[in-house]
Amino acid sequence: MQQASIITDEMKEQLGVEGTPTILEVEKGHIRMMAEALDDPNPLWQDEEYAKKTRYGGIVAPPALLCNARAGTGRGVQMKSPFLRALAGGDELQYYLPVRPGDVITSVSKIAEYNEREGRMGKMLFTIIDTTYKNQRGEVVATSRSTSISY
Amino acid sequence: MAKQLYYEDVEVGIEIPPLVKCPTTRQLVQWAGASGDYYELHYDKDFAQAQGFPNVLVHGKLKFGLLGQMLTDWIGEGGILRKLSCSYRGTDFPGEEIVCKGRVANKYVKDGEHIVECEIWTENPSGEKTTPGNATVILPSRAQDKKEA
Amino acid sequence: MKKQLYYEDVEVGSEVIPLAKIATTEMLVKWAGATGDFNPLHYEDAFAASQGVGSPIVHGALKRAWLGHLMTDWTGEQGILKRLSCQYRGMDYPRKMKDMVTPEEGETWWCKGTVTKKYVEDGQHIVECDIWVENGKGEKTTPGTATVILPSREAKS
Amino acid sequence: MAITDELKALIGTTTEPVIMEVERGAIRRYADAIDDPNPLFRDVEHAQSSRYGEMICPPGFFGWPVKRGGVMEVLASLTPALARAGCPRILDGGVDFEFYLPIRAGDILTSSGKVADIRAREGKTGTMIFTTLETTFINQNGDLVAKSRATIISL
Repeated sequence: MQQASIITDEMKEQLGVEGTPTILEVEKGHIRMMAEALDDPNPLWQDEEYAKKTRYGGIVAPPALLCNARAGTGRGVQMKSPFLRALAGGDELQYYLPVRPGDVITSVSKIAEYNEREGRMGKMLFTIIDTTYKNQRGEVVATSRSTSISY
Repeated sequence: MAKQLYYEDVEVGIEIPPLVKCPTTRQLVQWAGASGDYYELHYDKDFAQAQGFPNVLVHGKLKFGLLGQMLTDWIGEGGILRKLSCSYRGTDFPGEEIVCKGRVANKYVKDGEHIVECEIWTENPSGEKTTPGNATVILPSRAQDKKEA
Repeated sequence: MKKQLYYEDVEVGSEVIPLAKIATTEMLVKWAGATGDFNPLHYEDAFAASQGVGSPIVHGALKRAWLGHLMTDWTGEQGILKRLSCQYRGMDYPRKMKDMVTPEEGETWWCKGTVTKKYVEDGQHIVECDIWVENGKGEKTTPGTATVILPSREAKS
Repeated sequence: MAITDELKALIGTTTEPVIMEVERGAIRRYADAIDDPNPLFRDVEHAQSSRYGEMICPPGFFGWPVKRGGVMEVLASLTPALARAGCPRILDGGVDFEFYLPIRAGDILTSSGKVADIRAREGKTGTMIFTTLETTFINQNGDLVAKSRATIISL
């Protein structure tokens, strides 16, 4: 007998719908927290004097900053799943412009795809989320594709 | 800062200098604060055990960040990270070593950009690739530098 | 915003409007991130056990911050908190999380206070309070005092 | 009983000033952590239309997270001296804040710490040593915005 799909019509209706934009004001303190959490001593993330002399002309954010629960990747979209447990499946970030303190990054996510699979622990739902990150000048600084697995 | 890496310095097959990390529970709590990801799986042992894991897990995105560090260290300030992608295939636990590694898979010039594509991954103490992925970086070229000078 | 509290609204013995708080393991991790206090006593089971407190305990400073919340909510935007003081007398243990949003059943803490003194000095309408954090058993684990300046209806008219 | 000469010598020790930039995101993270929905601590528009003109810090928040230094630095020299005086366990006894001016997002605070006092007292369980650390916070205009006195109990 064919088992019913866990992807409901309601979930299908969400596909491609842009979620509520989330706004991240990029601040030096937050960049520092991120660098400390990574234990990444690169002076480009923290040392203004040093960073001024580089081609960036000042502190920039490490790549991980946008890969962040506060900056998008699924914020503002209604993720529906019949399961309670969730894990991150993967992330893909494309970077176009540096992100600097003082930037105001607006990110908009949408659910691009739902896939269901049979795993070791039973049925699993893969949700693919696409996000676009723009700065205060409307320039796209990055895009991302993230996979969330619920089971 | 390390000396600048140039397009001419890399060949297909060469290895990216590995980055060795050993996240502690403290680091996971720091990451939760920095990333805003407060999922209990990463700091509440009872919660993690109820989900069938022996201990709290290292955040996938923290491993993404560590791979990012390996790359930004390697390409230096003159390099640009264009793409970073990875899948969270295996679990890693605090107190265990995570080695970030990578290898050049392809290099080419396109639209005047000197592009290098890499395979990247994290390895656990058993040598399993828990976070395989790939990255694209743009490196400065010695030839271009000379022309501009 | 809540309505403004005035000097004339309070008497010695008046209650500060109580504020309920639920400490969870999640809240402790957020606090660590927000303050940069990463002492493992507040999130690492084995470390807390080795320090003789059994399991991770609520940060004293987090309870102090709750008392700050108690006072700023009560005095409203026109009130000014001049002094906040508290002592960490008893340990509190956070509730575990049942799932990603719901804490397990258990203790709720109450931040409370009473007015002990009111007077006018140098044209300022000053109110002093005893304040405390009370655990589920009604024990005051974090007693303290606060001094606020409130707007006055008379001064306004 | 009296405190040891080593401890007595530490009274008056000051710390290197620590600079703290107060950022909106840090205020929001703090307000989130204590679960305080007050819009003065979260909502720029609301705060700008209030009498403060900008987001302000909840009481006791001074632009954390700070880098190490300040009180941590004092503790590093105090802890071994307290242990040698026979009181190796350190407890946070409480704090007393005085607030003089509102602290707004964008402020740059300089904090300086000092060991104000060290006293010994006989308790039920033996000698307890009370150390008072005083910290002042001065903003970019040179105004004293707050003062804290923290008590550390060692036994």
